[in-house]
This record gives sequence, C-alpha cells and structure tokens, in this order.
Amino acid sequence: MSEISKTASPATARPLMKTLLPWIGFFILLLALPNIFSSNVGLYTMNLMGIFVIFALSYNMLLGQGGMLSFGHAVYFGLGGFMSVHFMNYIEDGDFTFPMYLIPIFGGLIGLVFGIIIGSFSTRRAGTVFAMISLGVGELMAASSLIFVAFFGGEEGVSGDRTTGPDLMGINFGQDIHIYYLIAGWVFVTVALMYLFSRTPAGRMANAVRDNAERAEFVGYSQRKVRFVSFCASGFFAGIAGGLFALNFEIVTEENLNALTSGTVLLMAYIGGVGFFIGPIVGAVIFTLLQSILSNYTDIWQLYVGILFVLTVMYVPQGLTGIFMMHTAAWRMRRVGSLILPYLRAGVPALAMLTGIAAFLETIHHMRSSVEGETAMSMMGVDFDSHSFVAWIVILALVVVGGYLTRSQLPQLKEAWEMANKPPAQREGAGS
Amino acid sequence: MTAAIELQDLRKSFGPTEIIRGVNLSIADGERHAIIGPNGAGKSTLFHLISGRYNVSGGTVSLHGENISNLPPYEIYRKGLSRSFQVTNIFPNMSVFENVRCGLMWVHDYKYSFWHLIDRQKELNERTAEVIEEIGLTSRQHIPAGVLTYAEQRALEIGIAAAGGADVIMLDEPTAGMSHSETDQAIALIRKITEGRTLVMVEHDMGVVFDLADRISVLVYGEIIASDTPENIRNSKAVQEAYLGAEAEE
Amino acid sequence: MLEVTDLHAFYGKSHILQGVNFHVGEGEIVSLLGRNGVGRSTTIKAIMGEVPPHGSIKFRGEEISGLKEHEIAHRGLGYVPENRDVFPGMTVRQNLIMGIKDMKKQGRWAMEDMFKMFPNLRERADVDAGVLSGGEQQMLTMCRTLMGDPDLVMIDEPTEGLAPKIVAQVGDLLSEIAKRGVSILLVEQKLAIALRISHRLYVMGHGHMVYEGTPDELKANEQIRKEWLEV
Amino acid sequence: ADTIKIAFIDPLSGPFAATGTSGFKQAQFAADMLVNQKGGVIDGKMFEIVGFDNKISPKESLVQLKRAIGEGIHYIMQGNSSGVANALTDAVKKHNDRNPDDLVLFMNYSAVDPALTNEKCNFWHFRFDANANIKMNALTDVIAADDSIKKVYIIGQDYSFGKAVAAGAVKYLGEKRPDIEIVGNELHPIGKVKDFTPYATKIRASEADAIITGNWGADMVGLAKAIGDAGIESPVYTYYAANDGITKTIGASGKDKIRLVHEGRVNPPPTDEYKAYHMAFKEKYPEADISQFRIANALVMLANAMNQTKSTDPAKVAMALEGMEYTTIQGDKVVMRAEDHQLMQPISISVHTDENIILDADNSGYGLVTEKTISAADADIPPSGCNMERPAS
Amino acid sequence: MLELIFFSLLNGVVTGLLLFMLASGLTLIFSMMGVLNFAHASFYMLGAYFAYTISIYLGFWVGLIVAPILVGLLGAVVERYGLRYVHRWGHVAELIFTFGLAFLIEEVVQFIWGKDTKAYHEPEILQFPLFTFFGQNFPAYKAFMLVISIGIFILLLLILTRSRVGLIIQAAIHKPNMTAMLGHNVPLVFMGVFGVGCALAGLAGVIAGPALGTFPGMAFVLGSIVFVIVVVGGLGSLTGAFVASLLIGLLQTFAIALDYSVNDLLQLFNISFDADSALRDLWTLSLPQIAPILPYLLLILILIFRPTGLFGNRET
Ligand SMILES: Nc1ncnc2c1ncn2[C@@H]1O[C@H](COP(=O)(O)OP(=O)(O)OP(=O)(O)O)[C@@H](O)[C@H]1O
Ligand SMILES: Nc1ncnc2c1ncn2[C@@H]1O[C@H](COP(=O)(O)OP(=O)(O)OP(=O)(O)O)[C@@H](O)[C@H]1O
Ligand SMILES: CC(C)C[C@H](N)C(=O)O
Ligand SMILES: [Mg+2]
Ligand SMILES: [Mg+2]
Repeated sequence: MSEISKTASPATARPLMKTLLPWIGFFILLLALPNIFSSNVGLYTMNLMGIFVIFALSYNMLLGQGGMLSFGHAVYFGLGGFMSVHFMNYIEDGDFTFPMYLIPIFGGLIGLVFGIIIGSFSTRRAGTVFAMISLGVGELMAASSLIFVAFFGGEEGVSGDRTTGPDLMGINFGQDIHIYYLIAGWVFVTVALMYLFSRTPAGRMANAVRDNAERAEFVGYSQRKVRFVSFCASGFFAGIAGGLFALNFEIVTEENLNALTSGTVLLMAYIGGVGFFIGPIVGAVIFTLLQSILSNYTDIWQLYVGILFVLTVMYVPQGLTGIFMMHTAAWRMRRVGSLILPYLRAGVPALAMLTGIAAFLETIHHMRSSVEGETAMSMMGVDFDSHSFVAWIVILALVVVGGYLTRSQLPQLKEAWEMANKPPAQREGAGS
Repeated sequence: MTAAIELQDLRKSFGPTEIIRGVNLSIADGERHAIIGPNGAGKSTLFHLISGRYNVSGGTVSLHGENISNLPPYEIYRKGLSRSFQVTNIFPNMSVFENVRCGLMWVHDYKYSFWHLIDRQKELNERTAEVIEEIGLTSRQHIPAGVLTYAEQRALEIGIAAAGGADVIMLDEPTAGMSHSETDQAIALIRKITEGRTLVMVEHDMGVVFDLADRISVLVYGEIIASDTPENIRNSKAVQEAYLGAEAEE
Repeated sequence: MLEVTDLHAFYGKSHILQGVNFHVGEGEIVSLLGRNGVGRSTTIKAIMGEVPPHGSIKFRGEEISGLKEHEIAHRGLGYVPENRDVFPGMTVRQNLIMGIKDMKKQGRWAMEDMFKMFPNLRERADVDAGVLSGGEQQMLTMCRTLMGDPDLVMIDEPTEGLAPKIVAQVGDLLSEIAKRGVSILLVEQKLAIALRISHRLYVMGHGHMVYEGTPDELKANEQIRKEWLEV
Repeated sequence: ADTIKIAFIDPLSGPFAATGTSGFKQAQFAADMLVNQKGGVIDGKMFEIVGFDNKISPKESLVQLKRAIGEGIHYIMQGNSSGVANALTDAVKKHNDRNPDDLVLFMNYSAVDPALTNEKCNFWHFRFDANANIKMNALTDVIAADDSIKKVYIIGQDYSFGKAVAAGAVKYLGEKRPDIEIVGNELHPIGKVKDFTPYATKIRASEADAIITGNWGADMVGLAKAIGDAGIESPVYTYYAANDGITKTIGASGKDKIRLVHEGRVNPPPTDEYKAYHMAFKEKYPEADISQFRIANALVMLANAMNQTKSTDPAKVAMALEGMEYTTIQGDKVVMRAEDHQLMQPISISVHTDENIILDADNSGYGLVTEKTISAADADIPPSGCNMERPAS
Repeated sequence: MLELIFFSLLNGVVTGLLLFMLASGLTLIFSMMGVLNFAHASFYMLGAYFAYTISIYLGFWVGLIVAPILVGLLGAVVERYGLRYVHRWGHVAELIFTFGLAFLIEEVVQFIWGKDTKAYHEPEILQFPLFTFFGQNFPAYKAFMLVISIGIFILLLLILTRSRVGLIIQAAIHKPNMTAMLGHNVPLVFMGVFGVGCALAGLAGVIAGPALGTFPGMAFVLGSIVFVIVVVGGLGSLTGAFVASLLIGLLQTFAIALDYSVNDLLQLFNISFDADSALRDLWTLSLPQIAPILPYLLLILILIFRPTGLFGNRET
C-alpha cells in the first residue's frame, strides 16, 4: 500500500506554493501593467485584451477542451452584453440599486440561461452537426437582434452609463483606469475559475468526450450531458465577458453577437493554441495587440492578420503557445541556450525578408490608394518615394537576400534543434 | 440465485439480414465465460447488444435479473457492466493516468461535478494508481495513451474496463494482435483483474480460451450451437465442424 | 517476373531491410517466412513504394523503384495489406469497384467470381465494409486487390485473426488464384499453409534472406526451422 | 505653426464605403481649399482631416472615437448613419462630462434623424445638414402639388433615419393630402439586402403612383437597379439618389422620374466661385463628385469660430458656433440655431436628368437640375423637446 | 395578387438557382473530400472580380469562360499547397484553414481591387426585358442565369453518377496510401475536384456579380446561406442541394412578398395587445421582417429533427 501512494499522481503531491506561484505572478502582473502602459491607448488596449481573454478562454472550453467547434459563440457574449447594458440602464433609472461593478454577473447568468436552452438541443451531437447548429443559432440571433428592437436596440444597439449606482470606495468607474482594474479583477477571478473547471470531473470528462465520445459512454457518462455541462459553463463565462464589454464601451450592438465576433474568437483561440490552457490568453493578447497597435500604423493590418492566421493553421497547428511549448523538452535539459545563436542567425535575415515583404505590400497599397501624383510615403519611420527606383531595389534586395540567407540557415537550425532535443543518454528506466 | 447475464431469445437485424437469431444464454455470477465462433458469427454484435451500443431487435437482455435491453451504454455501465473493445478504444490524447481515472470517476460518485478538484480527491487518485500498477503501466502513466505501443494500449483497454469495479466485465478479443509472451501476460492480468467477478469474453486464441474459461459458448451464424465446459466443447463434433475445423491439423 | 536485388529500407534512422535479394517467377507461389518483426511486411511495402526503397526492384525487367504507388500498381502489382485495410464507409460492392484500375478493361476477375468464392460477401454486398466481421474484411481486402487484375499479388498474412475453418478456405483461394496465371508472393506465419501451397519458400532473418528452398526441402531442414521459424 | 486635427469617423469600407470615402475626400478638399489655402486659422494653423473607418458600426465608431481622443484630437466629424451619430453624440457627452479638461466637439454633417437636435440634443453636437423632417416637409410639398398621385409606397432602411423618413412622410402627407393612400410602408435591413427584386415586385404589384425612399449607399443602388429592371415607371421621391455610383446606375431609366431633396445646388451652378470649386475638385478626384456640400460649410464655420475666439478650445469654439451666421460659397446665408444646434439653410428639390447639366455626376452625363429652392425661413421646423445643458462658464 | 405570386415565383427560382450554383461546388467538394470549405464563397467573389477585370479589357463573354478557369486553377493551387498540407492535422484544422482563407481572400481582394463596389455589368445584349407581364419586366439576364444553373445541375449529376471519382476520393480521404496502392492517382484527383468545385463557385460569381453587385463583402453575405443549403439539403447530396436552394430562394422571396404579421394572426382570433409592452416587437413581427432569419430557422429545425438533412444519408 505504501508503494502505491508513492506513485500517486504528482498533481496531488505538488506543494501548494508551487501551484499558487503562477497565480501570484499573474496577479502582480495585472496590477503592474497600467503603470507600464499608462497611455490612453495602452489602457484601452489592455481593457479590450482582458475582455477577450475571458471570451477566448470560454470559447476554448468548447473547442479545445470539449472538442466542440462553434461558429456562434458570440451569441452568449452578445446576450451577456445586452443584458448587462439593460441592467445598467435600470440602475441609472433608479429602478433598482446594484453596484455597477458586479453587473457582469447578469451577463453571465443570461449566457448561462441561453447556454441551457440552446445547449439542450445543440449538444445532442458533436462534430459537423454541432458546428452547423451553432452557425445557424448565431445567424439567427444576429438577425433577430435587428428585429427585436425593444431588447436589442436595432441597428444602433443599446447604450448605458456605467457611472451611476452605488460606487466602490468613491470610485464611479468614469475613467478608463478604473475600468482597467475592474476588468483585471474579473479576469483574475474568471481565469482562475475556468482553470479550476478544467480540473474537475466535469472538465476532465469534457476532454474524454472530445477524445473518444463513444468510450466515455462505456465508463458511465452520457456524452451529451458532458458536452452540455461544458457548453453551459462556457456560455456563462462568455456572458461575463459580454458584461465587461458593456461596462467598458457602454454600448452593445448587433456586432457583439454576429458571425464576425464568433469568427474572431475562434481565430484568437486558434492562433493562441487550443491545446493549452493559456493558448487562448496568448491568442487574445496578440490579436488585440495587432488589432489596436498595428491598425495605427497600417491600413492593411487585417491582411497581415489573415496571413498570420493561415500560416499558423498550416505550420503550427498547436498555435503560438505550441511554439513555446515545443521548447519545454530542451528547457528541462537546460539546452535552450544552445538554440539562441541559431535562432538569431536565421531570425535576423528572416526579419529582413518579412520587412521586405511588408514594404512591398505597403508600397503597392500606397501607390493604389493615395491621391494621383502623391508618391511620398513612410514606413517604420523611413520616408521614401513609392515610385522611386531605389525604393524598389531596396525592397527587392530585402526579400531576396533575406530569403536566401534564411534558407541557408535552415539546415543548421534544424541540426541545432535536434541536438537540443536529443534525449539524454538512456539512463536506467524507472522500472515498469 | 439470478444469473449475472441472461439473454432471452435475443435478436438483431441490420436491414433485412438477421445477424443474431434468437440467442438464449445464461451466465452465472462469478463465472468466466468465453464465446467463440467463426468470423462474422455475431460475437462482437452480441457484445454490443448486451452493453448497449446497439439496440436489440427482439428479445431481452437482463443483468442480475433486471431488464437492460435498449438502455444507453452509460446506464448499463452504471448498473455494473463494463466492457472492452475488439478495436482499441481509448482516450488517445489523455495521459494513461487520466484514462484510467475516467474509468473510475462515475463509480466514485463524482458524476458531472464541477465543484470537486479532481487532483485533490485522494481516494480516487490512489485507486487509479493501483489500477495502473495492476496493468503494469506505472512507469508510463504520464504519457498520452495514443503513443503507447499496441500491447500497452490493449492492457490499458482492459484496465479502463476493469477499473470501475463493475461486477460483470466483458472483453472482446483481449489478446488480438499480441505476441505469445504478451498473451501470457495478458492472461495473467485478466485472471487477476476479474477475480471474484463475472467475465465474458470473445477470443480466437484457443489457448487463452481453454486456459481461462469455466464455460464456453459457441456462436455460429447468430445462434448458440453449444454451451458447455471446455473439455466437452473441445470434443464436440458439431463445434469442430463449425469452428475448429482444421485446427487438428497443426 | 519480380527481381529484387540488394534492397534496403529505413524507418527514420533504423535500418530495417539490409540487402534483401529474391525473385518470383511467372505463375509461381512464393512464400516469405520468418518471425515477427524481421521485416517481411516492410519488404512488400518497399516494393509497393509505401516505404522508400533503396536498391533495385525489377518487375518484368523494368526498374520500378522510385515510382509512385499508383504507377507501380498500374504495372501489374497488387498488394493485400496485413491489417484488413478496407474502406469502412463504403459498401462491400464499392470496395470491390475501388479495386478496379481501368474500368474499360475486362480483367481475369469479375465481381461475380468474388461472390462465388465468398458467398458471405455476396450476402453483405450492400453493407458498409466497416461493419463486416474481421474475417469478412480479410476476404474483402483480398478480393478488392484481385479486381485490379494484377499479374503478381503480394499478400501479407491473409489468415491472421481468421477462424480455423476459414484459414483452410484461404489456402484454396490462393491456389485458385495461381491457377489463373497470377504469381503470388505470400507472407505467412502459419507454416502449414505455406508448405502446402508454395512452389518455393524464403526464410527471412533480420533484414535479409537466410534460406531459400522448396517446401519439401524446408520440411527436411530441421535446423533452419528451429533457428529461424519456431518460437 | 502646428495643425488642428479633425477626426473623420465614417465608413471607409463595407457597403457604404462609397459614401464615406467620397465624404472624406470632400472634407480633405474643403479643408485644403477653403481653410488652409486661405492661410489656415488663428495664426496659420492648418486643418488636417484624419480618416477613421467605423465600418458604419456604432460600436466601432466609439472605438475610433477613443482612438481619436487618444491621439489628442478634439474635433470629430461624422455624417453617415444617424445610428452612428446617436451613439457618438451620447459618447461625446459622456466623455466631456467625465473629462472636463479634454473636451471633444462633434460636427454632424449628414446624420439627419430629427431626434439628434430634439430630444437627444446635446451642447457638443452641431448639425450642418437639414434634418429629415425639414426635408420631408419640402418633398411632400412637391408631391402634394401633383394631383395624379393617389397611391404612395414608402420604403426605407430599418434604422432611425429610415424610420424618421417614413414617419415624416406619413405625417406630412396626412396633413397635406389626406386623400393619398399609403399602399406600402416597408423597412428592410440596412446594407444587407443582396437583391431588391422582390421589393420591386411588391412595389409594382401595389400599383403605387409614387415611391418615397430615404435609401442611400448600396441600398439606393440596389433599389434603383431593381426598379429600373422591373420597368416601374412611377416617380421616386428621395433624399440621396445621386452620385457615388447611383446616378450612373439609374442612368436613362430614371430620367425625370427621380426627385431629390437636398441642401446645396449643382445645376445650374449657383455662383462662379462654387463652379470653380467644383471643377477644382473634379480635377483632383476625377472619379468623385461634390455630393455633400455641407461638409465644406461645416469646416469653414469651424474655422470661423476658431478665428473669432482665437482659440482651439472646444468649449469656446462651441459657444462661438452657437448662433453663428455665414454666407456659403453658393451665396446662401445660413445660421446655426443656438437653441438646438441645427443649421438653418435653404433647401432644394432637384430632378435627375441629362438636360441642362453643367456639372454631371458619376461622369455619366446625368446629374441634378434644381427645380425649386425653399428659403431657410420657409423650410424651418421649430425644435421640439430640446433641453440643452450648457456648461457653466 | 396573381402578379405578385407569379413574379415572386420567378424571382425565387432565379435566386434559388443562383444559390444552387454556389452550393453545387461546395457539395461537390464536401461530398468528395469531406472538407466543409468555408472559403467557398470567397472563390465566388474572386470569380466576380476576375471577370470584372477581364470584362474591362476583353468583354463579358471572355470573362465568363476565363474567370472560372482561373478560379479553378487557384483552387487547385490552394489544395496543392495549403489544404493538402493541413490535412494531416485533421478535419477541424482543415475547416479552420478554409475559414482563415476566407478571411485572407477578402483582405487580398480589398488590397487589389479596393473597398468600393465595382461597376461590373451584364453584357449589353442581355440588357433587355425578356417579356413583360402585368406591366412588369423580366430581364433577359435572369433567364440567362436560370439556364446556366440548370445546365450545371445536369452536368454535375452526370459526372457524379457516371464516374468513380467520388468513390476514389472518399477512399483516399481516410486511406490515401491504400488507395494509391490500388492504382489511383490520389493527389491529382483531390486537386482536380477541389479545382472544379472552386471553378463552379467562380462561375457563380461571374454570373452573380452584375446582378448582386461586386464588392468585398459579397462573399460574407452569401457565405453562411450556402452552408445552410448544403446542410439542409443533406451533406453531400447534389439533389438535396438543388431542392434546398430552390426552397430557400422561394422562402426568401415569398416572405418578402407576403405582408402578413403576427398582429394579423392575433386579430384573426380577436386578441389585442399592449403597444408598450416589452414584447411589442413580437406582436408586430411581420413576414418580410423575419425573411432573413427563415433559412437559419429551417437549418436548426432540420438539424434537430433530421440531422442528415433532407436528402443526405450521413451526418459528418
Ligand atoms: N452495423 C452493422 N450493420 C450491418 N451489418 C453489421 C453491422 N455490424 C455487424 N454487422 C454484420 O454482422 C455480422 C457479425 O459481425 P460481428 O462483428 O459481430 O462478428 P464477430 O463474430 O465478432 O466476428 P470476428 O471474429 O471476425 O470479429 C457480420 O457479418 C457483420 O458484417
Ligand atoms: N512505421 C514504422 N516505424 C518504425 N518502425 C517500424 C514501423 N513499421 C515497422 N517497424 C519496425 O520494423 C521492423 C520490421 O517490421 P515488419 O512489419 O516488416 O515486420 P514483419 O516481419 O512483417 O513482422 P510482423 O509479423 O509483426 O508483421 C519491426 O521491428 C518493426 O518494429
Ligand atoms: C449619409 C447619409 C445618407 C446618412 C443619413 N442621412 C442618416 O441620417 O443616417
Ligand atoms: Mg468481433
Ligand atoms: Mg507483417
């Protein structure tokens, strides 16, 4: 018996401190961020990130953990938003009193209620049928939102004011920085809850059903119920994200529940990596960054996002997080250091090539969209004439030379990679 | 005493063809029962009918005297019947440990709980570790099940089926595709794991069958042509003709 | 007809075939014996191009190593895999149709022949192959390959998982195939069948041939059987 | 000297991009010709129009507003869709309430939902276009005068402006010609209808003698095309059935059939100054037209207000704009009514034709010829329900 | 009323057949390769844009022939260098790949052609009313659309039922090696089918471009409705797609044509309602208003009660 307890899952044996450490780090990070990025744009971006982090994580409860591909997840997000904004208005009108910062609860609840309603028939099946039902429900809701004006406000949506109602220690959340801390608080709590959910029997069975729904039935679980539970939980958290959206923007419109938003969350989760808990977080952060920062610098940022997305699906199906996780083996063996140099040697020319390609696209775009005769443009702080011969030579050189050098470095990179990941000389096995 | 499993005039048709044609069989509590028969006789189908994977077209299946025909698989499992599959059927992306734990969760009464942290459930995890120990996969417990070798997967398949402590265990060709030494290990494992329970299995490897079974039923074209002790079956003319055939040659 | 010289093959870095030499003549049944894991299946896969082959493989005097799988099949080689690789979502009939390479040409075998040989299949002709019993799937795989009218079939462990009685049936089928002028390269574990129907036998050791002879010779050669075949 | 940035928040992509981008060009051109080339404002500060694409979404507009504010912009300009304007005016008010040191002023050049200057009026919002009721009042005068019209079909986009048009039509027709039967009053989703044929079929089947619509952008193109294809002969009374590809689509099939109510005149060109301005614009943007002359008025009035107060502080500028009088380069005298921030200006009714066209639209040979102009005073509809909170100063 | 019904019927059939042209390519790709191609409508859009550009220089008719071929080739390239690569990551990855592709194509189209609507028009010789009925015109171009779509239906039906291509592909999805060893050139067939499917979408684009407008959002507008058709008709069933296309085309036109509302229904039973209640939108709901949601309602109902669709026989 004593032998057995030794082999128990290490998770149970793991010291509490070690489990908590990442969470404490996360907490401190959330507190520190606004001091680092204190500009308006910085705050705005981080608020959006927070909302999308919750939203994307809730999405991954379906796709990554439960194997349900949904094209209509924005429904719960949007409904959560609408519900919250209505409650904001009730508070403003004095119909009832409730602290504004807890409003997202209502979002979560309506997400849950609709999760229960829609989940009751859509989780009956998985795979394509589920995906198509989600698509249908998504479109149906989006179209209905334009019809049921009393609740959805039609084309204009519903606006509210977040500064009314009982305040929190004199703060009425008028400023973005207040909202930041509010969102951060919610992010911390919901991320923790969603993480914990994945560690419960329901969460584990969601994985099992994703892997092999049929077998799950032969260990006592109805696959439909398992999916249903995940689906409802996911709707709940998406609703909370929607509520935060309502608080942050003080307006909720049809867009919050339409296919575009559903697509965006899928994109975020997938780019980040659906196989990892933090994948969607990474995805949401990167996507929001691209969306709000890149769009300041270039008109064609969506083109870049599209390219990034397609390349991710093609070459790193585990998502960007997957790229980091690929290094864990090397990291454990303390060999990551040996990769730095090869990475640099391949990375610098690759960067040059990418710059070249971006310059090419930007220049073409500029030539086509600017007014007749206007040829001066700037990119990354460099001013040049889009019609000049020199500019094109430079672009060409960047692409060709960069591309050639990158290619020439690849074999070395591959070798270094294999070296770093070679298992250490077979030591005595731990017995079997 | 009621039988562990009782089949009464069980029938199954796919479209116009009747595959199981009125099977009557009673398997006593604690018995190790083997079902043999030619390919396509309907052995796996019979398993599917009992375990709820297929709906029956006629007749009844009873478990400990209770009619379980046409219940969904999970209901049947909850009543104490657990099975393995002829074609390996595990959770490939989850670790071996999690695979086995999934087989234990329901019986430990966690159901669809989302308020228990699973890693904190001491008893459950200890029991999981025990089962893994029994199937000899302790050193591989954190590896995704999908990358195990074939024999290891077969062992895991049996492990998941047996983990939950169901009192009736059904194994469909547990040793298929194993080498001789692996087969021997598997027999030992099955013997150990089914100690004190009812075992129903399908096997083509006569060595295994005669080694393990208390009683053997022979299924031919959806009908049971004989159900008897191993010796009697081995000597039965009808069985030799229908199934063993050229076996004597080697 | 088939002439394999100095064939090497690798899985990743492990060198599985280390210079295999053998040949199969017109109308001949040749068996490839050996213990588990010596590389018999790999040999066939290398010939079919599923595993990249290194060395020379000549079929009717033409070099076929390096060709694509479908090109090799069109030269007249047929392959029956060991793991009952039926197309589960298609009916038995569709599976058989899939075997045909050229719809316009009438080959040695018609679908009717197949059904005659295995009435089981006729009965199940419009059922998805995936739900066939293991044994039925094995029969189907074999028939499917024959539908392509190969001049040489390579069959990998056709009796694996079959009921003892059907095993005998398979032996008869193989003889029947040979009678129609098709050469056979058979990989078998069950010595009995191989000895009964083959014209010649090879015994394979680790990655290369260790013995060649007729069934009678092998029966007489206790030593080889002890060392390379028995477990 | 430094520049004064003005955020132009409008659809620069999507089904209404044509209208948005054309407005953007007109704004840039007006800032350049009428402000910057005349020496800028105060002591040489130049206007810079910065485009922000809102994809015609209220939500996205607020996002763009945040961005604009983040970039230190204090003046925003928007016009396409009253839905967006409703959201913006609300957001601007909230922003100014919460950030009294960082004020923003909203110049609405085209969103004509009457509510914006009535119940939703707001000190920081100024409208430089005549509102939907003022325009409908003028349009129904023309309809009422035509005795052959007995049945009218109203069709519009399903949002606040479309509804305002429908409500206005029902109200004024009811007052002026109670005998006219309204045989259809229909709203369709905005920007989403792929094919207007079913609507055309319905209109035709209703045997209406006239059609009233406020459709614009892609929705007007589609509707015009379907009406033309179905061979419907009834006259169409509209707000925005010209330029940005619409005139070209209608072409010969709409000759003398389509009547528009609008501010500003094109044919005959009201003044030489305007004609020169129009031609200069065509020179620079051969593919576009001056379709929204009010944009120029808005910018010049803003410049005047800044010059007057010698300040770029939105609070002072807003005060100066209230009640400001200005004579446009078309020679019209316009006044920004202090009470509700609605610009009082003459409006015209014009017809789609290819005769007597000096300045055509879409380079199609067709254009608008003004048949009737109503003076600012006659066109007036007094504000109702505007309770404006003015900042204490 | 007769006029309304007659023309609604005609319009519905025209819309339906146009939808079918799109759906047929998608069905082809889906039934054969198991790929739910989210980028399908994007290829349709490319067809319209290619044809637009070609028509500027060489006229409509050249565009009609060349543009679908170009789109088909592009589709083949996408299959060869994208989809085939992604295939190894499984179905979800494939689906997501096409989803990303749809996004990318829209961006690329905007990059190349800009964001505004293109002046792509039907050819002069088809710009006349084919007939006039009750004083309402039926444009010749619509008749042209009708003929082409029916032609495609017949052609595809022949290809699908008279050839083995379908089987080969289906086999190759799951077991490419085995299929190749039976003598079938799998990669080529895959590329071909995907290319043909895309070419069909392209053709639909060429024809629909002048009628429905050529703008960057045109793919998005139709994208999901095509899925509805394919699913409602039964995944992989060409006949199903045909029937579903007509059904949805008619549903949409008739919903717009017939002005009935919940209110009418209530009055029938002499029920009145409170004009201020929160549910007022529900009571005043009219058929034209809910026209856009009908297809999706249909989709959900079908999936709940008959997950295989009207004519389908498999779920995934
Ligand atoms: N879902 C189904 N639809 C149609 N026929 C089926 C289905 N499932 C099984 N069958 C048929 O039922 C018969 C019995 O199959 P089963 O798998 O039970 O055989 P078995 O006795 O297990 O054989 P083996 O020993 O080869 O595994 C076979 O002929 C098979 O084709
Ligand atoms: N896909 C693979 N990757 C790596 N190694 C492989 C692979 N397939 C087979 N091997 C190894 O190659 C060797 C030869 O395998 P092969 O399948 O040819 O053996 P065999 O002689 O046919 O034996 P069996 O009786 O098991 O069929 C074995 O050691 C096997 O482990
Ligand atoms: C640009 C304009 C056509 C906008 C329209 N007048 C509205 O109020 O929404
Ligand atoms: Mg079986
Ligand atoms: Mg083998």
